[in-house]
Amino acid sequence: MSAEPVLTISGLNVDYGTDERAVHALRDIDLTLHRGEVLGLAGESGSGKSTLAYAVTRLLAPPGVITGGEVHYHRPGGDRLDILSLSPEQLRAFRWQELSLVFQGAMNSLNPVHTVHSQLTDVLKAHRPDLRKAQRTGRAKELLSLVGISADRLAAYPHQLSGGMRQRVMIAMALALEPEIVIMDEPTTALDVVMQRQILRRLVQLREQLGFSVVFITHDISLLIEFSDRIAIMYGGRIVEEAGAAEIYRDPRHPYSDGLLHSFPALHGPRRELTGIPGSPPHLSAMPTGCAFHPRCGKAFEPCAVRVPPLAAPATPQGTTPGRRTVACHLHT
Amino acid sequence: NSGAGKGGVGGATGVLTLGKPDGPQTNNSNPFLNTSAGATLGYRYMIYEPLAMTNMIKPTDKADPWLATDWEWEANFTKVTFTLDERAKWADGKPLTAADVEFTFNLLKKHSALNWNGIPFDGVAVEDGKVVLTFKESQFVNQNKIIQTFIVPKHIWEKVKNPETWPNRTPVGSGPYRLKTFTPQTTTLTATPTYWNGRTKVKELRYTAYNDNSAATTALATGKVEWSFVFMPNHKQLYIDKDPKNHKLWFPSGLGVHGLWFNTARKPFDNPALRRAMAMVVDRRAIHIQAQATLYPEITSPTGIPLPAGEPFLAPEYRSATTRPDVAGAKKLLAEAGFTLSGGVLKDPSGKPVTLTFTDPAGWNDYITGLAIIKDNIKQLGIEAKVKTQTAEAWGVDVANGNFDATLRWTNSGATPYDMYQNVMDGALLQPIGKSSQQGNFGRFKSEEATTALQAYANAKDQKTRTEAMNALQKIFVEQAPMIPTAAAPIGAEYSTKNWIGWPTEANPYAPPQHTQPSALEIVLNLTPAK
Amino acid sequence: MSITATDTAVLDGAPAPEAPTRRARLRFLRGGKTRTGLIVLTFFVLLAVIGPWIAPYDPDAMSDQLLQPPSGAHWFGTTHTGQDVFSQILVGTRGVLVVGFVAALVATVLSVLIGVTAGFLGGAVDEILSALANIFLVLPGLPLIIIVASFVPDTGDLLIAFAIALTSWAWGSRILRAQTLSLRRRDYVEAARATGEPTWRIILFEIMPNLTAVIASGFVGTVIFAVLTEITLAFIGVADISHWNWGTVLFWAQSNQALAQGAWWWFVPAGLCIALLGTALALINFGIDEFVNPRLRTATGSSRKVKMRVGFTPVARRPLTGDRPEHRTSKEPRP
Amino acid sequence: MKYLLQRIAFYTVTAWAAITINFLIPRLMPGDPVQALLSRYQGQLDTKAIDSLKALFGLDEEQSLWQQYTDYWAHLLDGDLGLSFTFFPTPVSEVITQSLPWTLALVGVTTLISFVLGTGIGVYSGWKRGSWLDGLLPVTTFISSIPYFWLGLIAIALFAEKWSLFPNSGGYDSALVPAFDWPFLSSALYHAVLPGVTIVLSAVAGWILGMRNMMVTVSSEDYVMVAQAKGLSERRVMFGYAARNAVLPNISGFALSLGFIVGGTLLVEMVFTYPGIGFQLLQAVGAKDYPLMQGVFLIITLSVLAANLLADLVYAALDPRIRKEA
Amino acid sequence: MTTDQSENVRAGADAAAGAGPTGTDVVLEARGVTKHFPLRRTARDLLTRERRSVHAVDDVSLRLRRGTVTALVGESGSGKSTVARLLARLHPLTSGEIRLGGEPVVAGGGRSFRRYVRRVQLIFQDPFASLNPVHTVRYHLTRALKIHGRAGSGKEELERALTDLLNRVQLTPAHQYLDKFPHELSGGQRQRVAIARALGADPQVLLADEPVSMLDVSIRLGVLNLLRDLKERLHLAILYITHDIASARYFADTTLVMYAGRIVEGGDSETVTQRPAHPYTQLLIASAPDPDRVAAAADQEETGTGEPPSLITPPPGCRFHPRCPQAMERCRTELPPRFDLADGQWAACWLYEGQGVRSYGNGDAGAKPYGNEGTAATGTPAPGTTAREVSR
Ligand SMILES: Nc1ncnc2c1ncn2[C@@H]1O[C@H](COP(=O)(O)OP(=O)(O)OP(=O)(O)O)[C@@H](O)[C@H]1O
Ligand SMILES: Nc1ncnc2c1ncn2[C@@H]1O[C@H](COP(=O)(O)OP(=O)(O)OP(=O)(O)O)[C@@H](O)[C@H]1O
Ligand SMILES: [Mg+2]
Ligand SMILES: [Mg+2]
Repeated sequence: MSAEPVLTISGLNVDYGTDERAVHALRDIDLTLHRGEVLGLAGESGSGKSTLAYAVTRLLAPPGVITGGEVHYHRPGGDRLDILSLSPEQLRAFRWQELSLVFQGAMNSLNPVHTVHSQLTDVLKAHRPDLRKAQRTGRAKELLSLVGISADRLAAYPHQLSGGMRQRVMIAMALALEPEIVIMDEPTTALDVVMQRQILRRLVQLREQLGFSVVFITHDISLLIEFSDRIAIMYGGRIVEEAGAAEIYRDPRHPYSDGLLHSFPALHGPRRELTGIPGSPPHLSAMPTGCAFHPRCGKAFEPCAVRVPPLAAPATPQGTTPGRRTVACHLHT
Repeated sequence: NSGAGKGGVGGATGVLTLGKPDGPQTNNSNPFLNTSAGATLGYRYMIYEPLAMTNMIKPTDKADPWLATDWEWEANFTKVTFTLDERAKWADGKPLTAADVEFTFNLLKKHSALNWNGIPFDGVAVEDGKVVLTFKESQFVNQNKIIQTFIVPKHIWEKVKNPETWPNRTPVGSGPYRLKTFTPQTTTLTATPTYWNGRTKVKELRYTAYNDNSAATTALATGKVEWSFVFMPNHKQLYIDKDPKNHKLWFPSGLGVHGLWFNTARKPFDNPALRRAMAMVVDRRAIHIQAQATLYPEITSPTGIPLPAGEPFLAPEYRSATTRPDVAGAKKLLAEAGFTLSGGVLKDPSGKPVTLTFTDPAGWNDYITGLAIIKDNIKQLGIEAKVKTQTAEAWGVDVANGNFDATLRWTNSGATPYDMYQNVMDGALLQPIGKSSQQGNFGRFKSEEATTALQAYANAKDQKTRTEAMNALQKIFVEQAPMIPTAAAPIGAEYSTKNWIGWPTEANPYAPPQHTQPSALEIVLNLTPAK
Repeated sequence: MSITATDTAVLDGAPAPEAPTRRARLRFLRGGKTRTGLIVLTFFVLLAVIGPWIAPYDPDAMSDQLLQPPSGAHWFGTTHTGQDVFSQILVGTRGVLVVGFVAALVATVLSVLIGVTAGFLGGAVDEILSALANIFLVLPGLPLIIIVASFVPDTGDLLIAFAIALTSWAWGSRILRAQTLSLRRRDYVEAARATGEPTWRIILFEIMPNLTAVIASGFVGTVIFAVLTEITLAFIGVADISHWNWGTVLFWAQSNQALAQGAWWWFVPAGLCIALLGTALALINFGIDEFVNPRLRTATGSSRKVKMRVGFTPVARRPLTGDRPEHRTSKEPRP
Repeated sequence: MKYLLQRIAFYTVTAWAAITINFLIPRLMPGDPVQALLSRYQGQLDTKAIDSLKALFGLDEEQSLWQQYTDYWAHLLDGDLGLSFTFFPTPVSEVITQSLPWTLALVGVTTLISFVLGTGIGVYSGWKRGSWLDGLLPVTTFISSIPYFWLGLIAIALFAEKWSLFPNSGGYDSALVPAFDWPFLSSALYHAVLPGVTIVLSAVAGWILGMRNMMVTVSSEDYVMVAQAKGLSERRVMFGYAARNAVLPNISGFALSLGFIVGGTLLVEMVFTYPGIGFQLLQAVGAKDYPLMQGVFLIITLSVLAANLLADLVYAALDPRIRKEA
Repeated sequence: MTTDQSENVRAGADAAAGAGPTGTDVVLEARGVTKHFPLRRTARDLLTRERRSVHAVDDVSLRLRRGTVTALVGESGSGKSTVARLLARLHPLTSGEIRLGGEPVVAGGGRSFRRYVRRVQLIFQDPFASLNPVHTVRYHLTRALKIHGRAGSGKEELERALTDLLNRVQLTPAHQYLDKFPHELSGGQRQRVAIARALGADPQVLLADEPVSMLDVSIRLGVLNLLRDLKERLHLAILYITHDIASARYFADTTLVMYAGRIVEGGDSETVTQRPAHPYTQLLIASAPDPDRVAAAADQEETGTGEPPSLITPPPGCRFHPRCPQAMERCRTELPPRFDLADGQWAACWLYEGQGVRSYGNGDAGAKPYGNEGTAATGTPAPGTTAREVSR
């Protein structure tokens, strides 16, 4: 897997609201997505995962405001595109062409009054104006078969499809222009495990064929560990740990990551002790000082309540050198 | 206004525009149906002609001959003979003969729904080319109604199966106009070139229906309509001042009145003294000015007979009587009758305070204002009144059933004051409260003398009996005050002399100026372009 | 119309940690619009209560001051019989508000009874009640009121109010039925049933409270409708004009052709009062609507500093709020 | 298909009930038509004339209500609406045919205009929330709170009487005969300006607000966001996605308002002396003209139902979710 | 509802429990329970005189025992919630029987219904939807107590009962939570309030319908621990419905697997999850995310594609056969009966014909004998071992 970055996020800050009651939802996010990789994003509900996904494409619903930082997209050739300074027209051209999204909840992501065909082709119409009608229809059929839906479903309306099919249509749509990046925000919450696995397996195959990068957001840590190359853990609007999937699973460094990994039972193997995480997540408008996790952290010590730990490569106590991993914890500085 | 400029209205083009605030019409020119557009707008009088033309504002004058050159009543008014004008002919060129007249009277006799005036026709015959009508009773009080019956062509009407529901869409009459176009909004008549009785200068008549007074007033003020009759709250400002030189109005009175009807079957209004006292304090002048906007002639005689139209009928004792409010006199009268005034509240002899509720339909603005004034007036006697409005239908039912305290209402009118007195006081019409009385005596006025006097008047064989009966009626009316007359019922109109002159005026009262009266034809024939 | 989209919003009530009390439910009263509306409405309610006492003249009393333009003595001028227009409007406020609120109350009760019953019980009851509501929706309103009003010879305020209520409940009941239908299958209703709550308690305590915003909004809407209808009725002369209300004032003004006579003071104030009252009620309704449907809250839209736009998140690289992270400096250089 | 049948069945039942009520209402009113006629003509009707009128009106026989009801249906199914009392003996159908076109033309067109205009402005102001268009809202709210007749009369006082820009009354110039020629049509159009503009003014606010609210609601739906994410053109997102979905609830509102075209025009016709069916109805009520009243009610009821059915179909055409049967 | 009556019922149940150690441990039992939701008739149906319905639950039998957790897993729409609602008597049964404490439950509303819900309580799937947003925690709990006559007399006692309830679900200190509205609580807290409400009736059976599906892993754990605690301390019989098979393994004693309205497999949780017998269970387990599979992820074979069956016209025979990689001819026509395997595990699959002992109602769950015995005996022996290998 190449280490060439395709999307770099640095110092990204996002607020909801513009007045004094504004909620500071993302704080100094630094993240790099590499070409061809699956980057998993996990964290407690409300930790800012969706916010991050939408902020990158500037699709935050009002009152979201990006208040700082940079987002750069790297074209395969090497030149960078500063997404935060694009004009609406440039943004339109950028979107879907280079970066597409699969939104949370397929039920509401498809326009209920247009056919699948019309929704698949209008993106082609917008971005590939030189295609003829027949070509567009052809491409739409191709896309559907890519996700295992027969072409005669093109004329169907969303409500005529099952949840799984809708989800697959969304995925097909995301791949319509063969973008470099696909962001998927909890794409399978509504599905049962069988369907979920079918879809994800399809996606992995397609990634191998087409070579795009994926940002994969989910609550399901098992799923994440299984399917992603790298995982970033978020807590309270910050990324607290980032590492290869296997590393995180075997050796979480941040106490929160550790807690997460000890909160879900495993289906196979020996029964593990489940410890969980005590306390409840902080509200964004009343964030603890210092490390946001310290009130719930069993290993907190005096700097935790005072200083925000930077996201940095951990000091390696055992002398091992675990690839490119970073963690934001005073225990590891 | 735009319409006037574009429409080519005016003497130069020979068009006369008329208007009425009665809402859209339907295409119906049956002259005998009061629901037809011809009746509502009044154009039936331009198409069909009467035997003779009476003058409502001078009911005692002899009528002008029209289709009949002469008519003769037998002494006791049970037989009349018409001599027809030989020149008369129908618009389709056929001559108008005695057969047509005979046919017409027989038509009315046969179809009582067409016989609105309820004339009790008996014998209809043609003798020597003259038409002879005979009756079982004296028709003295109906004489004008009979002679102004309009005549329809036999050759057309005899083919009509059901004249009561016949819309008569292409009316053929003997008059100077025929129907040109009909729309619910506007009806246009055009002059018949072959009119038997001379030529008319007005080549076209345009009747427009408006939905309410205010629209009609505006049309008059802007000159869009030249002839109409609309009640206006302030006619000087709203109409005259818009063109003081040409905008004219004249509201002469006929022999009918508006007045406050009492329910004489209800206590304490069964007490004539109370009614009379109230009549004595009513400020008719204020009503004339504020409620009737000076359009309706003031009632000056306590007998209620409008002057000058009713001058000849006045009883000697009331020749010079007037209707000045007399609060002191009224109080005295009440005191004599056992009423007491304590703390500003009038109590009847049994000690109950006198209060009453005036009712009238909402929207009958002049009446409501009139009631408000009367309410103010009788307060001086210590009587507390309330003005209540109803829908016109509910009110109509209540009045017919005697379910009211007092209400402002009109009376019938006719060639003599008989019609109005009969309407108010006829014991023959008396119905108990709760049973509908549709023709009159809504106040349940019970007076043997009045009933006798009315009968005597109608059936009298000679003038003396009539005069005596009339004098008796006036006395009863004044002393018992079954109703307080507040204003005369005018037969007036607004008209413009901008394009047409020759209108009836106070100085030349040859006809009442209203265009829904039979005499409208006389007026139209009299009009000439204003240069 | 917007109600259709609100059913989820009614319930989910975005978390508002800083408003932990019961008063959160009255939050909609806080908006600027709502407040303006309430102030104006309160003003008119005050007039309705004290109007007759503070009226400088007896509204019926005639004088010789015929058709006088506004002056110190007669603020809104006089009528053709010398009555004081200002006093008529003051005295008339009560009738307007009484009819408006009584009609709205009756209509709301009717619509709640019928709509909620239909929605909750379902089945044949629902079919019948829905058909009933639809029939009333189909029957022409104003003419029907005219007819109902002419049923009884004595057309007082209350009768008019009832006639208006009778013809205006159907719309609200339709909306409430739809809402109840969606609430009926909610888990918490089923949960209450599973807990063993009797049906009447479920309707009254589980479903109804969730409809309050919709009911309130319907109520305010009906008040507007009732006031306009009452005034129209008075204006076309169907109502009892011996009772003063703004419609009666307009009725007199129009039947005396006040505008044509140049007596604008007779015609204009009553109309403006109606429009003001209507606007006030509409503003309150907005408040309720926004409360029902949080997406309509304009407060979360743009501010002066940043222009919000759906689909194009603004970038404002300045601290917008005071609490920028103080540890910005501690950030490590990017790899 | 099933949907259609179901709707038609539903509307048939509603129509039956509404027509029955229409039949009952006038009969339950106090008073009788001849009496009303009398007071209308301040007449001096002879007893005999009254009786024969009653006979003509069909009011003389003592029929049971049930008998009258079955007769009514028999006539109705024959297409016979009876003879109007007020305009006796004009058939009700004729009274209605002569006034209905005016109502439909004026109010129909203005309702359509205000719907299209209001919806259009609503779409824009909902989409561009926070722009200057928001300033329009209080103004439109205020205007929509004004009683219609007041607005109309002020408009007449200013534009017809003070400045003489427009005629104050009527549907066309009295000098003209209705025909499909330019002078008549232009005159009709000219006469329709003032009533039309006032109707649009007072009706447009409701559409703006309704549409704006729906737009705001729909704008935050996921599929709109998806459309933005797809980089579609602004027009496509605004109309194809947001407005297309937001307009759906307004459609049923529009159907309802189509129904009120016929019933709600009374004030317009009163204020502007415009020919039309509303005023006929008021007159019919005033005159106890049962046949005319029933006829007008029938027209109103049927048109509301037809409009609703139409709206249901349009709705189904626009919203595939309704077309259940696949 | 009087306390005495319910006590009587309770006492009766206890007495029965005392009679035998195993058989009478069963508190709630479903026998051949079936639920069909009729569809709205279409014009075509009227013509063809057909009455179509959703076969949401078909012939389901299960037993809930004191102090045990029974998990019910299966794909979306397989009828799990419907089973729970049927057991809670929120829907009328199409056919079958529910027995509470050995007594058949008769249909009926009002008092008898309340007596029933006092012993069987349902916790709804969604903690965000099952609490009325306009009522406080206090209201919800007070009602639960009052309805079942456990509010005591007087304010004080009520307060004590409330505090006690909240303490039981570890929402402490109680006064912090009593006057909060649902929207002021986190998902886990809401879920616990919902459980507290169910406990308010002091039930013997708790039907927990996906109580954790919406929650975070960390909060999820708290709720599950609570359920386990309740089972242990209060000896409740718990039905735990879930999608998360791993959690069933951890928390449930017994696991039942549902597919398209039928229970296809049952047995000890550990056995069912580690050695699934029915091909559907195998597919389910194979699909469940598992971090330990990371290495093997690449060479996973494509299993069980295809859509779930329509419940309006369910496939004949075994309902899983259209998706089953091992489907045989008879699977298409004959409904497989239940075949008992080792360790109390059983599966309704022809693969196991002749493998174990046919059972007629003495198993862990399921009492009613399945039909078509006649054909059952003639089936070909199934390659059961292959099936086990698939599941490693
Ligand atoms: N419109 C808004 N106004 C205020 N705060 C908001 C808004 N939208 C989101 N937030 C807050 O921002 C934070 C991050 O939300 P986000 O949706 O990104 O969380 P998430 O990690 O995706 O959670 P989940 O897993 O539940 O989807 C949350 O605390 C949320 O409360
Ligand atoms: N009230 C109802 N009317 C008609 N069909 C219903 C009803 N309730 C459930 N169903 C149908 O019954 C089937 C089983 O539904 P159920 O909710 O029991 O599934 P589930 O296993 O709980 O699914 P999930 O895991 O998604 O919660 C589904 O096909 C569903 O559509
Ligand atoms: Mg999210
Ligand atoms: Mg479920």
